[in-house]
Amino acid sequence: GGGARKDAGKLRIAVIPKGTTHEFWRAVHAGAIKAGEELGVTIEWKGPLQENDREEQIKVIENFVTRGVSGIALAPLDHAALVQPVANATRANIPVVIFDSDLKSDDYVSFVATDNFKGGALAGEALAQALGGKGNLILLRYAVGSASTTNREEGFLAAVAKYPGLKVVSSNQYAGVTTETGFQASENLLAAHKTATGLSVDGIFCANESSTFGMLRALVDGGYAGKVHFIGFDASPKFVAAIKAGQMDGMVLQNPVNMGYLAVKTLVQHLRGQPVDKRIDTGATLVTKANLGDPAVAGLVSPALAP
Amino acid sequence: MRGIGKRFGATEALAAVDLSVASGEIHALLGQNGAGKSTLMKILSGALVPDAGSIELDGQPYRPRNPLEGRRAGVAMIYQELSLVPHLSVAENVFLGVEPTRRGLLDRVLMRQRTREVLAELGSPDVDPDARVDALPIAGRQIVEIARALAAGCRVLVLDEPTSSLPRPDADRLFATMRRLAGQGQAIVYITHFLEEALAAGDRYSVLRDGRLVESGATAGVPPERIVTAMVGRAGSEAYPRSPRQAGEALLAIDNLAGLTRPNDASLTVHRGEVVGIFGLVGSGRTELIRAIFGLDPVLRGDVRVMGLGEAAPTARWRSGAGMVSEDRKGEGLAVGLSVADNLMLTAFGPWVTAAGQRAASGPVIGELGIRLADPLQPVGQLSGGNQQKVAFGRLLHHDVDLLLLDEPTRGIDVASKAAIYRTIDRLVTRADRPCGVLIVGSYLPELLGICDRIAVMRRGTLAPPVGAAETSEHALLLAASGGGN
Amino acid sequence: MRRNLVTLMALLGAFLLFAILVHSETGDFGFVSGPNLELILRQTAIVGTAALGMTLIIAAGGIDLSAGAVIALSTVVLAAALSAGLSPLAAAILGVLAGAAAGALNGILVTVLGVVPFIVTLGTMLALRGVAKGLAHEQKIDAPMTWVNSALAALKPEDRWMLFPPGVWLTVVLAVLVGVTLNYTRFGRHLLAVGSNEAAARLAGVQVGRVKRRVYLLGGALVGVAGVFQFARLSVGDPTVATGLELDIIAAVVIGGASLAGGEGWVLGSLLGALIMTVIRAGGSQLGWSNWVQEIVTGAIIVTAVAIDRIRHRRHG
Amino acid sequence: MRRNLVTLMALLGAFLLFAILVHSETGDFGFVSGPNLELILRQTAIVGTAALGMTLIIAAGGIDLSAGAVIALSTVVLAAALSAGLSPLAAAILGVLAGAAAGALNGILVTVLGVVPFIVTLGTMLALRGVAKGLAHEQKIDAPMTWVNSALAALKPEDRWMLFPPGVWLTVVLAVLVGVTLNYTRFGRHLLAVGSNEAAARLAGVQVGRVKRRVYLLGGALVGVAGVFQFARLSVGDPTVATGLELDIIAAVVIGGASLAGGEGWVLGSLLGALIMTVIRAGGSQLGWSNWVQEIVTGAIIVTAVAIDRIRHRRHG
Ligand SMILES: Nc1ncnc2c1ncn2[C@@H]1O[C@H](COP(=O)(O)OP(=O)(O)OP(=O)(O)O)[C@@H](O)[C@H]1O
Ligand SMILES: Nc1ncnc2c1ncn2[C@@H]1O[C@H](COP(=O)(O)OP(=O)(O)OP(=O)(O)O)[C@@H](O)[C@H]1O
Ligand SMILES: [Mg+2]
Ligand SMILES: [Mg+2]
Repeated sequence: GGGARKDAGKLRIAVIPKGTTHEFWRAVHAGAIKAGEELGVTIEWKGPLQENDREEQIKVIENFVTRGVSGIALAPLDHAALVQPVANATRANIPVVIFDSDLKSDDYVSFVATDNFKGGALAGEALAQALGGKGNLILLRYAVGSASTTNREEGFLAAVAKYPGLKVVSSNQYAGVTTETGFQASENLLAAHKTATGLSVDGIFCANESSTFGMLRALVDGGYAGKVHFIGFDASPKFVAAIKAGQMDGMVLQNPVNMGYLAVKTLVQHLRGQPVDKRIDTGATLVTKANLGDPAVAGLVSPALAP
Repeated sequence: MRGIGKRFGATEALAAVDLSVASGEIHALLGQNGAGKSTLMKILSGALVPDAGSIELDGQPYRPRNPLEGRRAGVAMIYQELSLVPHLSVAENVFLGVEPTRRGLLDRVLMRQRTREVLAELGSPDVDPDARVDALPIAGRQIVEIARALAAGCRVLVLDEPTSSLPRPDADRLFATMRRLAGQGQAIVYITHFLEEALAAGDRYSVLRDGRLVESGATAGVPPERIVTAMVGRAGSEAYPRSPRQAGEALLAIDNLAGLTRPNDASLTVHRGEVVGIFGLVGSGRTELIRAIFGLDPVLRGDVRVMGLGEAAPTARWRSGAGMVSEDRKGEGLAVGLSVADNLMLTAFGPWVTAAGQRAASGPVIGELGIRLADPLQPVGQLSGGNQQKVAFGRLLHHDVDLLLLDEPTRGIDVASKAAIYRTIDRLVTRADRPCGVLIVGSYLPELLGICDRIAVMRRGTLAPPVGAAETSEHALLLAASGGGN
Repeated sequence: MRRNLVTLMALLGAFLLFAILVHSETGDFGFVSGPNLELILRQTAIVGTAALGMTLIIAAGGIDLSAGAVIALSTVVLAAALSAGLSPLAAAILGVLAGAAAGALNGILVTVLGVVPFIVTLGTMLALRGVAKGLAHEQKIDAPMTWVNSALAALKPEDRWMLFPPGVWLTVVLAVLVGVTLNYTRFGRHLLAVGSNEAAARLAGVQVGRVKRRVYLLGGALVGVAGVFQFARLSVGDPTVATGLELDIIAAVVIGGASLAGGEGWVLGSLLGALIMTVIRAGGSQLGWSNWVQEIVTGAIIVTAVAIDRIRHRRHG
Repeated sequence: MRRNLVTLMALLGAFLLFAILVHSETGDFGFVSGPNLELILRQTAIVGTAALGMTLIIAAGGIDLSAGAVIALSTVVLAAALSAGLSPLAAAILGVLAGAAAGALNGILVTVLGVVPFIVTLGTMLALRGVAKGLAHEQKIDAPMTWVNSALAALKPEDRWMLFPPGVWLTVVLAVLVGVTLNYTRFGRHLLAVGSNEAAARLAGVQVGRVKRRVYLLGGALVGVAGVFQFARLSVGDPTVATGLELDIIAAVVIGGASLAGGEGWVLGSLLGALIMTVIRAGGSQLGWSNWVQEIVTGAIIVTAVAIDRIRHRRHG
């Protein structure tokens, strides 16, 4: 941020995502910028150097605290690890708004997020409906220790557990953090559930963008796409095309733009002495072929991205 | 030692060897390259475990499983391949494994003081106990190695070719020290390829041939010829062959050459059809001179012309027909992981390399130098030290160079093999078609006088003009090298 | 050759073991089916191709920690070129060239600065991943599907005559070329000499610096091909892909019998080493092992494979 | 000493540069403020402590790629012990012991199997991370907040007299101990001898295997301490933490002047090396550089720092 301190008096809000590469965070960034422009505050956007690096995210917070920003909006990579840095920030009179994922503490101003458990359950319900309550399911998990995706995975499992006819045949495999590891894990999972005629699996759920991407590639590559019900999580133009082509039943979308917007807005309201809610839900939506055309859904599907 | 046997894969290095050394005796262990001398002594020191046989020390059974046990039992050994730790200081190397401590911490004062004493005893008081060993020249390292064995204080001292890099005065001091130690009741085993040395310094001798003990006895009055016969199994041939030579055009010309530290000033010309020797004390800068000529070290001042080519990198030197053998075989002479054929042919591969082609190309060289090996495609590291040295020399034959730059090329080579190399040198400089020129660095004067046409002396980086080998003597050369006693 | 035989036996052993385990689990011979073999080969192509380059580099006494980053860079360059409208062929060539350029950079830094390759490539590992992220504006670059993507895709029924996807065949062809280069050319000998004893090679007239630069260039180009394969599988340019993959690649080469001290390298062995690792992953995954069990087994196998080789080597050496 | 001086100069140079850049950006001297210095020290403690162990291992001619995984394992063990109701002290000791055990495993594998450390620790890197994930049931282990967590927290106003948090002081104390061990004990000399020329050390009667096992044990214990620090910062046992951190640790040691070929290591240098990397990251971050720019700069600095050292070294012999 060039010349940050030079326009003195203006509030400076640090927004710290979990990573910077996924489209999701760029949409959050766009929302934050929108709020910044509306409210006349400076947004400083900085994620950890390596995705999923908690230690690095702590360093980012510490560096912002040392620099003395007005407030911090944080998507914690870890519900416990970030407790102390947040407490330090609060002690240094820098209020913190948590967004996207929860923090095990109440040292923050407000928690602005999708209810991930609900989002996963949404996918589970949809698969159950599509299968008529009967069939074999695969859950390809994302990565060890990621709270929001774990919530989605648990929500999904809880939803399908209500249907005695549904059987989860694999839920202990992880996609890992890169697209290629997700792809390989998917290929191997599918190979393990292959029969002479096709797959012994009827429904699949993946809990984030990169694992959904890997699974979609594996389905298309293996010629199974369209023959098995598949619901993913998070948005990507590829997923939209896949839904249109009948390769995916749907995807659960959060509202990242709204999340970024509300996170900054809530923080600024607090800084300006206005009261704010402790918990703000930004909503999750199941996007299918049927509702793809809705204008509200279109805004979620291709959200405004930060430059 | 009784009935000692040791195999390395297919090679039987030792077969039922008996050896006994009394306390107070200096025992010379002799034999051709690969005869098994080093192997036998490594078994004594604990570095190798024998396949068969037993050892007694002072009447007690003695079975060292590693060098530490050997050292604890009072056996100290100086290994043929220098075995110092380059990153540590001289004093630390001398005391490696037996460091004195005070309250758990190193007693550096004592280490330094004791090191200085031992070095002084060996006639090298100028070596700094705190210098890092990798900053020392080869000869300096050999002194440290000897100092280590002496400082240890032992009952049996084994020296495997300790003088191969030492100049005469240092070697003489070493013999005096050995004598003194023997006088104190130590048993000393001494391996060398210098027969006169062995016969002069030793009380008794043993000769190994092909892993078997073939002769043992007192040295007094034994003619060297007899030992040579025992070593090779037949009568030795003429020591220094020398055909009539005809000097031709100049191949190498250096003029007031100076390198970074050494040499300071060297001028010399080597012609076709002649062998020029360079003699000097250790550290006089002979190695640096050769390296600078060959493009391995930077030239600070002066002119170099090799085969008409000015300053150039080693690649260009080889291309123009000059070749070099380094004194440091392990460090830069050979790629020990590669095969014998690879090493022989390294300077001159065709674009394509095949096993059949390599066997064919390396055969003649292996034959001419009598390199003992199982297969040309065997890693060169598996050969005995002397045979490795022959491979390094053989590279020049394969490349068919016109100018040979040889830095101590016969170090660690047995008498018969040395003769083979001398014969080859003689053949190269006298061949009718393109006779070669040879520049050879040596520390062993009889050898230089025997094979060279002219000899130049290097002293403290300055090269004196060469004199005809026939017009000089060992005495004169030594005097010139050591500065006439100043 | 003997060396490669040992690696081959290890591969067959691992393969058989998993075939039996999968059979006892599922009652069928799915693990030895054609499609599963094809799957394993397709998953191996990336690490395998990169391992060819790494074999050369390790045999020459070097190492390349930047390989994973270079693969990512290559996918980004390729995707950017494709979305800029270049032909698939031109884009793929650019991807390979990006790898070669990275290799050239490594080679120049190693020879000119005289810094050990571990550190040089640790630095370029960070820097080149930074470059990839910068080029891609810190996101994935989508690219249109082209024939490049079929290089490592499962074969369509009408292409069954190929037996394996073209990318697998390309890997085989490259392996033969690299093998010939290493074992039957002057450059190969010089490379091994530099890896075995650099000072000796220099004295023998080998142009050490030039040989090293060529080795890194060639190695980089092969990693660039691996990057093209990676792109073919994902159909996106992803600056975060292949993080940590360099260690898999190095492990493959070492399981294949190369010594990290330089002076030897076994092309076939490296490919077999890459296959061993894929077989373990695919087998563990298909058996439904937890990831952590898979990681433990992979780690144990890497150590064991090399240990067996060393023990054998010690006996016969 | 001279060597450490060069590293110190590099550190001061980097520090000054960022101080000036931050000043020109923000108009204040925030980068040289007390809190920022404390911040940099706190952020360095983990890599710094692990680098002490790595210094010993590298000086002995080894390498430890498993350090990151061992840190993760140590946090998991500590957290599990805490949640099982052990006292914070006992739990912290268990964390260190976990590191020591991992080091012992590395040492035994290296000496008994005779496999090069790179491969052994590549294998244990995978396997120990698998163990950590298994122990933690593929989750993070939450643990109650205890005094352990204040080891590297920002100092509370009432603790200002300490100047730096206790973890930083502990790092300093450990550095002194390791420095004394390396330079003033017989074990230290034997360690360097093994790293410098293993065959010669063996012939001189050094018990090479035992020395190596001790070095890895000690190194592992120090990495275990780094794991305790990591836990102190995160307050969870996290089996995925510190992925790839081993490369940072190795870079710190090499920037500090050690040679990967073994035979030398500089304790103070390694700490300074770790500090240099923190300064670059903290500086870049506070200047608002993009991640990819930071990565490029970090990579370039690693190479440059080592190159300068090598050039200097070449000149002075
Ligand atoms: N580590 C080894 N592996 C295989 N063969 C070996 C090994 N060490 C020695 N040999 C073989 O054992 C035989 C005896 O070797 P040794 O080194 O004892 O000879 P030497 O008498 O000391 O010769 P030199 O005078 O050349 O030093 C040789 O044939 C040699 O090739
Ligand atoms: N005992 C010593 N201690 C320290 N430095 C020495 C010693 N002897 C020689 N040097 C240094 O070594 C350098 C020359 O060594 P070099 O090996 O080139 O000499 P050389 O005449 O070739 O002797 P060598 O017979 O060992 O090959 C000089 O710079 C000299 O200062
Ligand atoms: Mg010998
Ligand atoms: Mg010399």
